[in-house]
This record gives sequence, structure tokens and C-alpha cells, in this order.
Amino acid sequence: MSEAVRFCGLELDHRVINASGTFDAIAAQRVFGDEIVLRFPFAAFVSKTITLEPRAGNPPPRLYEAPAGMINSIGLPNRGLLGYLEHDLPQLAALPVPLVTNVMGSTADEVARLVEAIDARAEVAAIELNVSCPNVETGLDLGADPRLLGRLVDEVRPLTGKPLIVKLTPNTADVAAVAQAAEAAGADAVSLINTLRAFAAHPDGSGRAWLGAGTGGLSGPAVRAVALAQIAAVSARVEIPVVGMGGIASGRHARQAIDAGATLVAVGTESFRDPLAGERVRLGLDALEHPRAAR
Amino acid sequence: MSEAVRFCGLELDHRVINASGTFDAIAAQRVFGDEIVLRFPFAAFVSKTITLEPRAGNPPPRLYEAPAGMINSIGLPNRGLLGYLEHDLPQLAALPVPLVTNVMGSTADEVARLVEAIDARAEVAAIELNVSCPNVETGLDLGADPRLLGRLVDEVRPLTGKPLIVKLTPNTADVAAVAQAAEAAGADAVSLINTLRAFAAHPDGSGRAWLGAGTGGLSGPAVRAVALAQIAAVSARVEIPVVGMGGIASGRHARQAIDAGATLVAVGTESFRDPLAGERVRLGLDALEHPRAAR
Amino acid sequence: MSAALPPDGGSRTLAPLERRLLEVVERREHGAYVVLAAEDPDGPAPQPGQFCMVAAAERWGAGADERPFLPRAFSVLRADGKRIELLLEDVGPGTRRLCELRPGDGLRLLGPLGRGFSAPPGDRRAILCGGGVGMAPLAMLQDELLAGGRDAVVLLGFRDAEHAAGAKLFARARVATDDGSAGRRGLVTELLAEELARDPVAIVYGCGPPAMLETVRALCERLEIPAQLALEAGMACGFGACYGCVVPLREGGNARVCVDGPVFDAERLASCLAPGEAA
Amino acid sequence: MSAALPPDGGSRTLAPLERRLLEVVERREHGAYVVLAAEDPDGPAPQPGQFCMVAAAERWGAGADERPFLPRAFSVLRADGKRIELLLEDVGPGTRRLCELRPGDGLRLLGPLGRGFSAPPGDRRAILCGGGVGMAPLAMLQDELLAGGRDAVVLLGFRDAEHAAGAKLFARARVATDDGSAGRRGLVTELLAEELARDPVAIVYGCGPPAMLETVRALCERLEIPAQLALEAGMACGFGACYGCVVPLREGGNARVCVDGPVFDAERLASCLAPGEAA
Ligand SMILES: Cc1cc2nc3c(=O)[nH]c(=O)nc-3n(C[C@H](O)[C@H](O)[C@H](O)COP(=O)(O)OP(=O)(O)OC[C@H]3O[C@@H](n4cnc5c(N)ncnc54)[C@H](O)[C@@H]3O)c2cc1C
Ligand SMILES: Cc1cc2nc3c(=O)[nH]c(=O)nc-3n(C[C@H](O)[C@H](O)[C@H](O)COP(=O)(O)OP(=O)(O)OC[C@H]3O[C@@H](n4cnc5c(N)ncnc54)[C@H](O)[C@@H]3O)c2cc1C
Ligand SMILES: Cc1cc2nc3c(=O)[nH]c(=O)nc-3n(C[C@H](O)[C@H](O)[C@H](O)COP(=O)(O)O)c2cc1C
Ligand SMILES: Cc1cc2nc3c(=O)[nH]c(=O)nc-3n(C[C@H](O)[C@H](O)[C@H](O)COP(=O)(O)O)c2cc1C
Ligand code: FES
Ligand code: FES
Repeated sequence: MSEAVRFCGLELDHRVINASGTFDAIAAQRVFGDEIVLRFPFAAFVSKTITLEPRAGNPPPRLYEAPAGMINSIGLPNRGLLGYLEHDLPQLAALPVPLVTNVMGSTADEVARLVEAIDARAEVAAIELNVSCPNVETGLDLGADPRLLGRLVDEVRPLTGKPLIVKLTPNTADVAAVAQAAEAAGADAVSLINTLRAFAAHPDGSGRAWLGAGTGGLSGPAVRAVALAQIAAVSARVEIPVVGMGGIASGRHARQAIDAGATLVAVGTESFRDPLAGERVRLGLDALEHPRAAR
Repeated sequence: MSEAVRFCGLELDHRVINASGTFDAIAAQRVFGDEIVLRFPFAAFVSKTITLEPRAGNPPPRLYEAPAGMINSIGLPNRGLLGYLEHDLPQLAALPVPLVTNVMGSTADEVARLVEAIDARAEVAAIELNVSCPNVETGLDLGADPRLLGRLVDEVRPLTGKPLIVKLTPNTADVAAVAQAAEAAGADAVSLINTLRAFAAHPDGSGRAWLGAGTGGLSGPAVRAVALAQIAAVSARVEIPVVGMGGIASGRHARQAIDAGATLVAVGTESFRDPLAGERVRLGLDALEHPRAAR
Repeated sequence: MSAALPPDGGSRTLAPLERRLLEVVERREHGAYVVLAAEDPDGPAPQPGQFCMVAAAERWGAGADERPFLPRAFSVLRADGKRIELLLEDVGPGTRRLCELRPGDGLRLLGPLGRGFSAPPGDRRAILCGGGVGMAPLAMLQDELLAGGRDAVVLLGFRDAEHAAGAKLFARARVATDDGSAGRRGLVTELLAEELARDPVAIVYGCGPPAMLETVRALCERLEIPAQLALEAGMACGFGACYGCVVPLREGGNARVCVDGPVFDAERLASCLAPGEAA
Repeated sequence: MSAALPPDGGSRTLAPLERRLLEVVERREHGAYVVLAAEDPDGPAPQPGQFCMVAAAERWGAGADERPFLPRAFSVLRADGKRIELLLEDVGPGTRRLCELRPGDGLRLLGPLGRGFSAPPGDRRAILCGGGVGMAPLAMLQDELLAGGRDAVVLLGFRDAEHAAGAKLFARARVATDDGSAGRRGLVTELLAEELARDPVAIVYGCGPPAMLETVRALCERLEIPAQLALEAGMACGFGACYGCVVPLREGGNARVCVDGPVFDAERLASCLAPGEAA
């Protein structure tokens, strides 16, 4: 009943995809068996962030429960580019939906090498560029400054013919300006929001940080209103499609993101509460779009 | 039992004050009578934001309930400088605690006139400068850019001998850089966080904005972890005292803000749920600091 | 016993500064409505038209979209110095949670708040006109008027018979329903127009949905009959702290419904409709 | 009936993809613990050591600090294909809310999840060693071993007699308490050391607080006795999606407790303590 949608030249069955790093299709197969493939909740699968070198991620604890949300300091653990290409990609390519590979580098050169390598793989339908990596000099997110981000996208854009989605950081003064810079440099789409920088105080009251990494990122319903504001601000200023996310937990929330200007919506934290959240969001969205048919 | 604390030369009975715009001491007297004066919940009273000219504020609806928080688009209604000086100030001066007057202007000249006029009034113990006003040219908050803010504080600093607190905007990439700029320009303290820019979707599902003003600001427990991260980031980079706020609803939360580096904490949204929230936070904080005495 | 009706809105019963933790002692259903009664030994006697900010003591929140978060405003239905009664209609997460409460459960209550109704001027006949759950503040007003030896005509409008069951909360009342399933078929404002035509030396006390109040307001304005209207508005605090509950005044500027109202002299209001809302 | 113990951890009972909405049918207290039983007609038979992610169907949230938000992990205490039992200790907002549930209330459950215990290799004697609520996954393991005609010594450690009441959940068990108010005064790991000294041809199945597990791990390592340890970790999802629940491995890198565990061969673990935590 959902309608197919075109997104950056890809034909997707519906508008609901997963947020990077919040669904592991390979692990899900170990847990749920083939059922998860037969009833895949998303119209495309976005990988977690891949870096050039393998990363162990941050020391535990990595999770903190916040009011109407959670804070994570996972730290982007991944097998690195080679491990991804050899180990993960063949399994992800077998999923019944297009594959988006999310990559991050801390320098333009690193990003370029990632993009080139992923570009060479036909199994990958699109590339998402995570620019929430802290800039080594300023400590700010790489994607916080429109000029720096524009330059980065400029450099890597020519390296791939695949759709290039820039995943913006919300920790910035003017997310729409950053989105415009990405668009001007040739991005095919932008996605937002990533997590809000947040601190989790140790429950023992000692004032120490709870998370192994010190700080983390806030996600879930608590950030939804911030996400909608940023999605609306960006959509008003760019022509390229927007992937909206941040606290989406129902069809109604998805509808709100679409009304704010998003073409696709991504479900993140809500999948932790319910592995079929993506399907639930899609069905809810369908019911809102075709209220009669849903009865 | 609470210990007195020095803050910018002021002697305060304890560490808990109100967040600007979230407590109206004059209205509270109409509702609760003298009881609110006899049992004033805060160690200092911060006025709502005063502007040069009277403002009616935004059209209703002005409130939206969000997960673990709320979004407001009150729009800083106030009688304007003259109305404040004539009507509000005499009543606020009768409160049993020092008075902080919060002011905002959209140009340096406006701010200067406000600061000069308030400086002339002995009843006012300190001035808080709200820099979350949108810059007319960029649409960004006036306080989002360290250079612009530094220049503003530079201009108005000489105009008053009273403590000058700069209330930072959280809608920026690098709040610590902005705080440093305020400090370098002579601010005596900084306060944070103000509300996060947020969108409230109409509950009727039409995609329209619910709030009369279109967008609003998110406050309450939902923003607490973001506030703690910003308080910690700022405290690590400035020497001047920090007033921490954002979702503080208990003594434990106040303790977390103080551990993150705050000297004072301010209670905002929680006062809406409980007019004595300030007292409750102070007693909770006392109990954490003197666990034995509290038994 | 409620506090006597003041001659004008200048005086009000003050609220204790503390949110009181009350115990629910009774829960009754009246058709579509729920009446919750709680023991309130320390509550001062409210004036008719005053309201309270209320939350469940336990598990306030965690409904759809993780709401409710803020307390909710409810008129005092009745209060006698020992117990307080509220009338609830389940319209969302907050009222749903409150409707779930059972005897023994706790309630957090701040109030009485706001400015209530004031006494009828001279010998004008009081006509109380309520729509739906808007009847709540009129019950105590009728009690008070009758106790003071004055007449008090009550006209109530409801969607249907299930809702009209709420009229039993009044000593006596005439009812209209949209579908005619109880009382007269039609709008309560039609009853009001007839009543005023019969005897215009009256004062109207109104509470109900915006469109109904606006009809009452316009009618009274045209007939030059005084009216006191109890408004609703989304509220965060209920005691003047947030400036969220404003209504525009005819004289210019806004008033806060929670401290300047909820009861307003109709002549001060430009319209009872929200901006952009159609009657 | 639980699923038979697999020869090694390679196989596991798969979880239905859907969170099941179950009805609580029984709630019992065993001293400091609560056992919740729910009807689970569509639940596959879990292996001993598997767990579920659980939330109350109504009002999950709105506790202190507006928590719980995420579901919580609980070992399957027992399951027979028609009903599932969980053992709860109230330690925070999530367990408190679940302990409030009464027959008729709803439960959302995803599972069985994770990799459970595997059968004792050869003819090694199974010694089940649990600390506090960590006894939960051992109950079904004992049942299964006894049903398979094997011995299963159960050693349990508790704070005091109130907690030791939980030992009644086992066919038979020896108990130690910190304060000596029930069973032997001392640590369960002392009972274990004696047991292993008596007959080292054994395999140890352990679950409990980190310090206890670490003692078990170190003891078994020293004595070169195999052990399978069921770990806990803060979890958001329980099915490998969030990477939040990791534990460092001796071989380097991290494992996810929810999909690679919760049961690990002790020799794969560097330490059962959280980084920086003292024994
Ligand atoms: C002075 C006064 C007296 C009142 N007396 C009574 C009374 O005696 N009995 C009674 O039953 N009711 C009374 N009300 C109304 C009552 O306060 C509301 O029905 C109640 O607040 C609804 O809360 P809810 O959570 O159930 O519904 P909500 O979900 O809050 O929905 C109620 C309305 O709020 C709006 N809304 C929806 N979502 C949001 C959101 N996220 N944020 C903000 N607004 C939203 C919509 O307009 C919706 O129709 C009174 C109100 C006032 C101001
Ligand atoms: C595989 C597995 C099986 C389990 N089996 C059982 C069982 O059978 N029975 C049982 O009773 N328990 C079991 N547990 C433990 C159970 O999951 C926890 O006790 C439960 O999650 C606690 O939730 P809570 O909300 O009650 O307490 P929480 O408040 O979540 O506190 C529990 C611990 O979490 C940490 N914590 C505190 N605040 C936060 C926060 N804001 N964010 C993140 N962490 C925080 C602290 O370390 C605290 O001690 C199991 C756990 C796992 C992983
Ligand atoms: C546990 C966790 C891990 C995440 N990992 C990644 C990641 O690897 N790459 C990335 O771009 N975003 C990552 N994110 C951010 C999400 O993709 C998403 O932008 C954010 O969580 C907001 O959406 P939500 O509120 O629906 O979760 C992660 C978020 C969470 C909660
Ligand atoms: C209804 C409302 C009105 C506010 N008005 C002002 C204001 O006039 N001036 C100002 O500087 N901040 C204002 N704020 C921001 C608060 O002072 C505070 O910075 C913010 O709400 C975060 O704290 P909290 O989460 O405790 O509410 C307002 C906040 C709310 C919710
Ligand atoms: S409800 Fe807050 S000012 Fe009226
Ligand atoms: S709990 Fe999410 S990966 Fe283990």
C-alpha cells in the first residue's frame, strides 16, 4: 500500500529507512533468523559509520538513559574499510533493499579514500558522509562550519558517481547554511539530525561522567522538536532532498518530518525499543496518507 | 542550613535562583499572597527579559508540551524599559533577595541604552544580557558568533559598574568560544542554557505549526543533558562564574550542574510544575552536601 | 462551602503556595464525564470559577508521545473545605491519566487559582450557560446563588444524551443536545437567546467551547446584557509565571487567563475565538 | 519445557521478530524478589541462559527523571512453551515499574535473545553458582540438567535471609549469606572453592554481580576448570543493534553481551569487572 518513492535516482519501496548505527542487519539475522530479511523494516539499509582503519569504539559504559531519550558514546566501532568490504558488504548486499554505506574520516584525504573505495563497489547504492567527526584543530564537528564542509564535499564529490548524502551535524549555529554549502558543492541529499552533544552524569552522584568516553550524543523523542526545526530550516533553503530523523517513533512523527520538508525519514533510537519500529512507522504513515484504505 | 555564596561580589543565601522568564514574582503575590515573599524560593530574582520598547509578545498558542519538556514561543512580552522602571521595579525591589534585571536589544545601541538606564537604578544588583535575540541580517542568534558577541559586550561593558552576566545561546557550534569572547570583553559571569530552537507540529496532523510564532524554544528535562555538556564545556574554558540551567528539577540535577562547573543554578520550567521547585531544589542540594545533617 | 461571591473580581481566594498531595476518595461516572473527589482538609474555600492545576501523584507522563508533562487546569466543581471535586472529560493524555485514578490514589493540586465569578449586579437574574465540560465552574456558582437566596437559571448544551448525563450535577438545569437525544435539539445559545428575550434584566455567566462563548459574547453585546465568561487556554503554570495562556483584550494588549481570568467581563474581550479560528 | 541444552553455544533459539504483548497471570514474592509469570503461547522454548527485553505495556516511563525509556533485560527464569517466568529485583525505575504489575496487566517482551549455556562437556559435574538475582538463569539450567539425568549442584550467595528466600526457586541449593542470617555465613565463592577442591572434574556455570563473577573466573582459571559465565551489561536493544553492551575480550576487541553472550566461556574474558572497577 505504501507508495514507491524516488530518492537521488534510487527507487525505494517507501519513505522509511534506518538511521546509521541504529540497526545491525547482520546481528539481527543471528537473532531473528531469516524473518528479518523476509520482513525487512526499511526501504533502504544504511550501514553504521565505516572509517578507514578499524576502531574498537569507546570504553563502556556506552549507554545512558535520559528523559525521553538516551545518550550514547558508542564511538563508531567498525572493522575499518577493508574489513567492511570483505566481511560486511557481501552480507549486506544480500538484503532485499538498496544499501547506503555511511563513511567518516577526520581529514579530506581519509574521506576521499573511503569514497573512492566504496564507489568501486556495485553493491552500494549510495554513500552517506558523516561529518560529525570532531575537527582535530578546533574540536568542533567537521560539519559545523559551512566553508570547511563545502571544501570537503568539493574534494570528494568528483570521486563518485553514486548519490552522495551529507549527514549534517546539529551542533552548529546555522544548519541551513551548512546544508547550502553541501548542496553548492554537489551533495545529492542531506540527512539530519545526528545526536546532540550531551553529558551523562554518573548516577552515583559523584559528578563524574557516566559514559566511558566522557560525553555522548542525545537521541530519541527528547530531540524530536529540535530535529523538526532543523529539518524545516534546511528544507527551506536547499533544493536537494532531505532525509529527516531524530526521535521519530510513529507514523505521525514521520508525517511531521515530511511536512517539514523531508523526502525520506529515518528511524533510529525507536528501533532499540522495537525491532519492527520501521515497519510500524511506515504503516502509520500509510494510514495517515490513505486514511480510508487503512480502515 | 544552606551556605551563603559569593557571586560577582553579591552575597547570596544559597545557590539556587530562577531562570529569566519563568517566574513572575508580582503575579505570584496576587496568587499566593505574602507567603511567596516570606518563603521566597530563590536566592536572587531574575526578571524576565526587558526590551527598550514595550512588546506584546507572540500570538497564542504559545505553549506546546513535548516529551519530558515544553516548547514556548512567548516572545518576550514586557512593558518596555520605561514601564519596567516605573511599574515593575518598585515591586521587585521589595523582594527579600537581590534583583537581576535581564535585558535584550537587537542592536548594540539598544543594548547600551538599556544597560545605562538599568545601571542608574540602585535597586538592581546585576544585569543579565540575553543574547538569544535573532540578528536582523543573519537570522542567527546575536550570541551565536564569538566575534559579534565580543564586540557587543565590549561596547556595553563600560556603561555599568554592576555585575554583567551574559546569557549565552545554546544554538551555536562552540558555546565555549562564545563564553570566552564574553569573558575577554569583560563579562563578570555567563549563564546557560537558553532554550533550544524547536518546532511544534500541530496536533491535528496538518503539518502546520502549532505555535503562533511558528517556532519556539525547548526547555525542561529533555534538554538537561545538553545543558550539562554546555555548562561543562564553558566552565572548562572560562574563569568567570557560570550560572547553570536547563532542565534542573531536583537537588541532584543542581548538584550535577555544579559538578559540571556552575557556581549558581537556575530553575526554569520546573517552577511551572511546582511554584516551590526552587526551594525543593535548594533543600535537595543541601541534603546532598550535608547528608548527615539532612537526616 | 465555597467562599461567598465577591461583589467584583478584585478579591480572590489565595492559593496556598504548596502543591497539596491529596488522596482521591471517590470516583463517579456521569455519562461521558468523571467526577473525582479528593480529601482537601487544608484547602481554602474557593470562589466559583476558580481553578486548580492538577497532576497525578504517580506516573504523570509516559502516555502517547511521553506526555503529560505539565499539570492540567481544572475548574473547581465543588469544594466544601474538607473535600474538593473535579469534573473531567477524557480528551488527551492528561485527562486520561486522571480519569484512571481510583480511591486511594494521590493527586497533586495547586490552587485555588485565578479570578472567579462575581455577584450579579443589582437585581439582575443570573443565567448560567454552559457547554459540555464547561459546565464545571457553574455548579458551585449555582449552589452559591441559590444559597444566597437568588435565582439561578442553568442552561446546558451537550453533544448527546451520554454527555447530557452531566446535567445531573446541577440542582436544576435545562438541556439542549446537538442530536436531540436529550432535552431540546439545538444549541444552548438558542435557549439563552429565548431566556434573554423573555427577561433581559439578567446577567449571563458562561463557560464552554470557544465557538459557544463567542456566540454568548456577541449576543450579550448586541442586547447590552452584562456577561462573565470563563475562558480556557493552554497553561503551563496557572499562576502567572509563564505568560503562555494569553488572550487578547479589546482594550489592546493581552491578559493572562490564569491570573487575570479565567473569568472575564465579556466587554473586555474582543473575541472568544483563537486567532484564525472560525465560529 | 525449555529447549535442550546445545552441545556448544553455536545454536540458539531464535526470537520472533515481534515484541509480544503478554498478559501477566501471576505475581509471587520470594523474600526480596518478585516472580512475574505471563502467558506466552507464541514464545518458542528458550535455552537456559537466554534473556528477554521487557517493558510494561502501559506507563513505561514517568518515574524519577522520567525514566524508564528503554526496555530492560531479564533472564528467562523458566518457560514451558505456554508461560514464561521472570525473576525481578527492584533496583531502579524499570524494575520498580515491572514489580508493580499485577495479573491482567500487559507486558511487552522480545525474545528469547542471546546465547545461552551449553551442555557440560564429557562427564564433568555441573556446578551452578549464582549471586543474588543472578540466580535467575540457573533455575532453568538446573531443571534441564536434572531432566537430562545429570547432577547439578547449585550454590547461591545472598546478602541476607530475605534475599535467600529466592533459593526456594531451585530444586535444591546450598546457600551462603553475607550476614549469616541464612545458610553459611560468607561468600558463595567460598562454597564453590570447597566444592571444586572436593572434585575438580567439574564445569562451573556462573551468574551474579561482577565482583563475584570475577572471583569465579579467576578461581576457575587457576584450577583450569572450564566455566560459562552469564554477564550483565547496560543494554538499549538486546539484539545487536546499538553496540552499547560491550565487554572486552582477552583475545582483543569487544564482544556484544546481547548477541555474543550473555553466556561466555570464561577463558574468553579478560576480567568480569567493569573498567576501573575494584573487586
Ligand atoms: C481554567 C481552565 C479550567 C478548565 N476546567 C476544566 C474542567 O473542569 N474539566 C475538564 O475536563 N477540563 C477543563 N479544562 C480543560 C483541561 O485543562 C484540558 O482538557 C486538559 O488540559 C487536556 O489535557 P490532556 O492531556 O488530556 O489533552 P491534550 O493532549 O493536552 O489536548 C487538549 C488540547 O490541547 C492541545 N494540544 C494537543 N497537543 C498539545 C501539545 N503537545 N501541547 C500543547 N497543547 C496541545 C489541543 O488543542 C488539544 O485539543 C480547563 C482548562 C482551563 C484553562
Ligand atoms: C542479560 C541480562 C539478564 C538480566 N537478568 C536479570 C534478571 O533475571 N532479573 C533481574 O532482576 N535483573 C536482571 N538483569 C538486570 C536488569 O536488566 C537491571 O536490573 C535493570 O535493567 C535495571 O533497570 P532499572 O530501571 O530498574 O534500574 P536502573 O536505574 O537502570 O539501574 C540499574 C543500573 O543501571 C545503571 N544506571 C543508573 N542510571 C542509569 C542511566 N540513567 N542510564 C544508564 N544506566 C544507568 C546503574 O549502574 C544502576 O545500578 C539482567 C541484565 C542483563 C543484561
Ligand atoms: C547508539 C547509536 C549509534 C549511532 N551510530 C551512528 C553512526 O554510526 N553513524 C551516524 O552517522 N550516526 C549514528 N547515530 C545517529 C543516528 O543515526 C541518528 O542520527 C540519531 O540517533 C537521531 O535519530 P533518533 O533520535 O531516531 O535516534 C547513532 C545513534 C545512536 C543512538
Ligand atoms: C516560558 C519561558 C519563558 C522564558 N523567557 C525567557 C526570557 O524572558 N528571557 C530569557 O533570557 N530566557 C527565557 N527563558 C529561558 C529560561 O530562562 C531558561 O534559560 C530555559 O528555559 C532553560 O531552563 P529550564 O529547562 O530549567 O526551563 C524562558 C523559558 C521559558 C520556558
Ligand atoms: S499559565 Fe502560565 S502565565 Fe498563565
Ligand atoms: S544491547 Fe544493543 S547491541 Fe547489545
